[in-house]
Amino acid sequence: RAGEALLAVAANFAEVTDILGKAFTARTGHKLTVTVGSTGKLYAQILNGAPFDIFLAADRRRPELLERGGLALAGSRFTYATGQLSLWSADPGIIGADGPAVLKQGGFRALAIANPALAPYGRASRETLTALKLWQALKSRIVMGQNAGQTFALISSGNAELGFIPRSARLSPRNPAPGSYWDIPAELHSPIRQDALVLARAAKNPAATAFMRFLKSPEAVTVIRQFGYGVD
Amino acid sequence: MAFPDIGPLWLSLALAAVTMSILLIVATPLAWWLAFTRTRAKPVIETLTALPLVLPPTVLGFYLLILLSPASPLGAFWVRVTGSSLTFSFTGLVIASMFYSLPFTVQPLQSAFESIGRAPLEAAASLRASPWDAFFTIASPMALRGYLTAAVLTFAHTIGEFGVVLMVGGNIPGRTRVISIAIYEHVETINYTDAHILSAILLLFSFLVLLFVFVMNRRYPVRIG
Amino acid sequence: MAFPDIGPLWLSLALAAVTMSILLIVATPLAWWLAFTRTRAKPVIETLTALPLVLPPTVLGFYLLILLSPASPLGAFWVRVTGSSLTFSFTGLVIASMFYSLPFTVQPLQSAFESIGRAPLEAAASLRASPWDAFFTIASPMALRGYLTAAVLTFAHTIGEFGVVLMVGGNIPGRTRVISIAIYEHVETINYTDAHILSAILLLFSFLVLLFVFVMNRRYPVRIG
Amino acid sequence: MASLDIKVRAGFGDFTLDIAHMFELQGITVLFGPSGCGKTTLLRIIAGFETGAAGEIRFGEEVWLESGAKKCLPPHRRGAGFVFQDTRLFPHLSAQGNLAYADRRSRGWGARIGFDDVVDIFDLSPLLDRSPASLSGGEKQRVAMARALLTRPRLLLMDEPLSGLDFRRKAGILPYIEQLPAAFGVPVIYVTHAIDEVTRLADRMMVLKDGRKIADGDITEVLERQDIQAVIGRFEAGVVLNAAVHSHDERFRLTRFDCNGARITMPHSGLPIGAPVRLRVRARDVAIALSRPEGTSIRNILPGTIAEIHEEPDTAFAETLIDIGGARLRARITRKSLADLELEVGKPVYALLKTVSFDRRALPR
Amino acid sequence: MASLDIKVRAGFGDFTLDIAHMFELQGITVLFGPSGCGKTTLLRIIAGFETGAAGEIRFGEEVWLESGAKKCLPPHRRGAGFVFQDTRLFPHLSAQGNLAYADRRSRGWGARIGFDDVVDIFDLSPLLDRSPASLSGGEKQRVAMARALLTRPRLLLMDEPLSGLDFRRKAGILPYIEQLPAAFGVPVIYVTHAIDEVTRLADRMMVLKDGRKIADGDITEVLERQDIQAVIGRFEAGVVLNAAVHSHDERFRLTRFDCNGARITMPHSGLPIGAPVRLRVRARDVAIALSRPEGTSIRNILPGTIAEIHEEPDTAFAETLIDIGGARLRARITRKSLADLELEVGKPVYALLKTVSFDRRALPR
Ligand SMILES: Nc1ncnc2c1ncn2[C@@H]1O[C@H](COP(=O)(O)OP(=O)(O)OP(=O)(O)O)[C@@H](O)[C@H]1O
Ligand SMILES: Nc1ncnc2c1ncn2[C@@H]1O[C@H](COP(=O)(O)OP(=O)(O)OP(=O)(O)O)[C@@H](O)[C@H]1O
Ligand SMILES: [Mg+2]
Ligand SMILES: [Mg+2]
Repeated sequence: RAGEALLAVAANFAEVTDILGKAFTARTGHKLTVTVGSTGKLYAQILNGAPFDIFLAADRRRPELLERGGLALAGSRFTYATGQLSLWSADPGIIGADGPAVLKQGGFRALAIANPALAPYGRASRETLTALKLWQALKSRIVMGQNAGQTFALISSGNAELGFIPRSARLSPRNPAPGSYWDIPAELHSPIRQDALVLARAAKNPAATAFMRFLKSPEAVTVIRQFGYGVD
Repeated sequence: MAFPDIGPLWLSLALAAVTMSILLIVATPLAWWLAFTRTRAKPVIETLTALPLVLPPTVLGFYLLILLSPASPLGAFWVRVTGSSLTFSFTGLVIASMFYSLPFTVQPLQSAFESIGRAPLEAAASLRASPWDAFFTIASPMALRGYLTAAVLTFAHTIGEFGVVLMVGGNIPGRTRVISIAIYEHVETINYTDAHILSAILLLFSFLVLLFVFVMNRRYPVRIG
Repeated sequence: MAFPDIGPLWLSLALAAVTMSILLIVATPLAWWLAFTRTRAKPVIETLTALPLVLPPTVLGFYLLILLSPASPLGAFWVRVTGSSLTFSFTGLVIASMFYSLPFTVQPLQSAFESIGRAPLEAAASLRASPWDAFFTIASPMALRGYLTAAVLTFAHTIGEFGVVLMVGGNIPGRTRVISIAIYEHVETINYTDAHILSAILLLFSFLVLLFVFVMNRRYPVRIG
Repeated sequence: MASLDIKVRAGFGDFTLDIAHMFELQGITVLFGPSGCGKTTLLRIIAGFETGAAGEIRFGEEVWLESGAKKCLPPHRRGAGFVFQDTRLFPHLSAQGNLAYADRRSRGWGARIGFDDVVDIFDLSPLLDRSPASLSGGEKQRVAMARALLTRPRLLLMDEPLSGLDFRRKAGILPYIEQLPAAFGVPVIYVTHAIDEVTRLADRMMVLKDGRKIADGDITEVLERQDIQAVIGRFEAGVVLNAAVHSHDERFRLTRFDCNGARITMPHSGLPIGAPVRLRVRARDVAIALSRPEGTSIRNILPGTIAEIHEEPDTAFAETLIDIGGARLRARITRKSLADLELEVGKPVYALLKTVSFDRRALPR
Repeated sequence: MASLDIKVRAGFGDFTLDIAHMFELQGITVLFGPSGCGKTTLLRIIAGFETGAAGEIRFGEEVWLESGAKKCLPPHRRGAGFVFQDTRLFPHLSAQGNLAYADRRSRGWGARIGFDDVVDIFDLSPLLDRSPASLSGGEKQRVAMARALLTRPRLLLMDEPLSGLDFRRKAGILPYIEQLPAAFGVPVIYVTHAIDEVTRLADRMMVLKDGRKIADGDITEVLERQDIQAVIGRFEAGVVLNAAVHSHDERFRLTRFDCNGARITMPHSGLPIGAPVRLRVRARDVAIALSRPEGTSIRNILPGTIAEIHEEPDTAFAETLIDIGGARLRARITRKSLADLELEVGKPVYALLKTVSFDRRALPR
């Protein structure tokens, strides 16, 4: 009686989803197919009839819009993770114990952030810089990736000496260079709440509801926390 | 680290092969008409065929998504006739890719037909060949170089393109997740090892396919002039 | 709702124009050589020129990012010579776009040169024209249709492409933020109205540019055969 | 007899072609005229390639063009073979491939013209595997002619097909072209600038100038017309005589013909006694004597009277017409001889013709 | 005198060209030979287009090719004009543009050939604005010739340039080609199949067969050679006589020439008294008489003796050579006449030549 669910996930959470999915299948026998995309694209696809059952977004806004538009299973929406931000450099010598100092000194050519217009991590990065009163000073040196992954690439390839990335990326086993970092205190930016929901078309899909339940389970929460996300 | 799944490679090759084949067939009459028509609207049509190119692929994909969605008249019609939706299906991918790669097929063919001109076709007609016959036996073999260019550009471009496909296809493993999307996704999710491996495989495969085509073209050339 | 910023449009047009111009110049000798060489390596070179196409743009951009980065020998050399970095600059965008659009320029030119053949060049030589002279006065005007195809495909493709450009350029407003990125952003942020407006402007502009090219081609055609 | 009736108009820029004509669908009609007079254009209109042409074309009962009624039979359905001035061999096919292309599409149209025969006539076997690009100018022309023949056409349009061929090739191919109408029933419309091809091949001739027909009719009549001489060239002007085979001299390989009672000797023709023939005599090959010369190698000495004299002022020459029992010979002599011999209309003379100066054309009339 | 020395080899497939020859850089040398014998190939080698050719080419002091030393002067630096068999006009330029293309690049090479003169000679003014695609076959050839001339070449290579032209056009253009060497100092190598062009133009002749030279030398000698007749064609065979202008008859527009003591009459030549000329007499235009005929229009009656007789078995014909005070005339007569007149070697006879049957070529020798 094993079911199947199609899960659409924002790119920053894909790696975690991978691990969670395997555990979920092992636990419940339900099969999970994962599709990765940017939140905006997935949203547009859902509006146009994409056959997704579950949506793990990178923000709250679009899940809210879906819910309001009646495309979500009522009451299924919840915040499955809260993103945290790190200032990171592939070079171990750049960011010292006093994290903000390197930003203030400005001894770099390029500071990478995710596009604030597109990515919640980008918006948080801008808020952080604003809070540090550095936004105006550094504005001209900022380069943008469209999302967390591209921002990471800008830094890890050495094109930008440092930049803001999700803490999950910094902690990822895939990150070959520990480098140097400063984990941004949560007070410097508004929380990056990532919401999940079950789509209306999956109302009768037991696999989907089972996964949502699994996502809230302590087992899942541990994994999510391991990757540097906060969970309420 | 496990070896990455190369299923998307086959899907890509299938998509590229199908798109290329259908496009070559569809674009031929259009290119032919453009090459020989005397209508004043010709430049307008030429422009229109090139226009899909200028939209960013994701954006074109977005508009195609709207156009092909079951909520649209076209998409609804398709659902009524076939029972399945155009978007998020292989068929949808093919249609989207065709749309986007059309100029790569039409332009080289048109310029090949133009450079052949009417003279060989008149000769064929004087040998009792009907226009169809002459097209298949004279014009198309003489335009082989144009077909080659069109095929290579279309094939390679379809393999590599992912913006449109991602939007219309939805990156569903086994159905619409082609290799370009897979690699893209690996890069986006910092999975560089898998990205390198898949890129290498893709490059190698494409290299072999294209090399085969070019060697054939050299070995069995169409001598003209 | 305020009218969207169309600054990126100019940047896109500049990028497309510069890329196209340089590519036409750079690709010409390559296409010429490919058209007339008798070397056995020809199919390999042909394949290599088409190969950048098969990589997804973002992935190609990713590799270019590594290749051009100040940490790489090439990028470091560039920084030493010019004092500025290749990535995140207009120059970097141009290089990346050229890389990606090379096949669209080389292939139509090569096939145009091939269909001209040696005969007119011999005639030119018998009229005391040096090979350079003959190239500029005979081969290139006779290959005009090929140049047209190459220019249109390259121009349109550069306008529309954003994966590579995004990666290498870093989306810096006023410097490397081209219109394709801007439209993409609007779509991603569900700002569909602006997306529609910018798309419409882009389409209209591109339509006019391409139409102008095609009308010119029709009005002052190169009559052959 | 079926005919090809045309009444067509076409124009490009300054040039207008405007021709009404009835081509007999029998034998060979030569289209003659200076370069640029519209010969190729006329052939193209007949074949159906000039889409801008207006007017009517009727091939026997068949309507090929009736621009008033917007009727136009497409070229491939007309069954008209075309030998193009620029050969137009298909570059992607070998010589053999070019021939087979025509052959395969015309199997149903009568087997009288066989593939191997055509290859033989044009001596193409050594060229069959070659690509057109590797053929010499003359070799291309031979393949093009063979290909057109293998279309088994109902009408063959030939545009200067022999211009690139040497004397021997021409001599080898001319007899076959000559026989096409009789042996295969294919009427031919033939464009040429070469008067030797005209006199050798033509049954009828049509002379064009600036897109208009300025003369047409039986080759005999056209060649005799004084006003056409300028187009044809003085050097080749002459007349054609109707004659019949009188007897053969096997030992010396000669044939004697009867022409209005006069005897004319020619190389052995192999024709049956009594067969009607036409003999061409060029004005420049005819000399005049006041008395019958004895002891010369000139075999044909025909008594007649001077019928007309045209002096050409400021040149050395005069043309005379000599009446030979009703037929007329044209003789081109010097004005000095005219004076010395005191020639005048009505004066009895002998026309001297060297045997070998004949062209020959034997056709059932 | 400077010369073009060649010693070259080239081959494609079955065909090999292997020729050593010294072309005198003066006057017109005709390349003659059956279709496919390698004429075009030889011209292309001289112009530098056949990259596969091995051997040596020296133009005066200049080395054009020395394949041993890997030297090869590129075509555009050789200054050799080329009239291609297939014209090769540039399709993207008008007729005028094609001419100007050559003109602009050769201004420094002597102004003796003027743009307007060339346009006049070839009567191109009505065609100047036209695109090559809209020209008739003959019109293209005229533009191609004019273009090659405007290159102001040091050597002009012409590949069947007149094959598509009618009698009158040919007659209009031949004198100019004829004068190129004398008037502009341009030596010409000329390929043709047409014997009338050969006799009209050639100073020297080189006969090719299957890629090899089978005869060469002064036109007089080559045309007299019995073994070459087969290539040239019997009908046109003949001899060339060296003669000098003797006197003029203004009233009848005649010129009398002295040929080894014998008098020959021709249409008025306009040449000064004493000028050396060469007169071509075709074997078929010569008749033989045993006694001097009186009262005929035949103006040239030359006494001589039979020098050689060649009967052609199974035909009507025999060829005789007649010795005219050292010069030799060839006469083609019937075997019947041979028997009737009891001709044999040593017998004194009169050779009869109709005035108009001359070709003429006057050149400073
Ligand atoms: N497209 C065109 N535009 C203008 N004039 C043209 C065009 N096509 C043909 N002509 C003119 O029409 C006339 C007839 O051309 P056509 O080719 O029929 O001549 P032709 O008698 O075959 O001459 P040739 O013997 O030289 O081949 C020529 O003067 C030619 O220049
Ligand atoms: N690429 C090639 N491959 C094979 N044979 C060739 C090639 N090019 C030329 N030939 C042969 O070489 C021979 C000489 O050709 P060429 O063109 O020189 O002849 P030509 O004397 O000019 O004849 P024509 O009078 O017919 O123009 C021909 O038999 C031709 O078939
Ligand atoms: Mg013509
Ligand atoms: Mg030749």
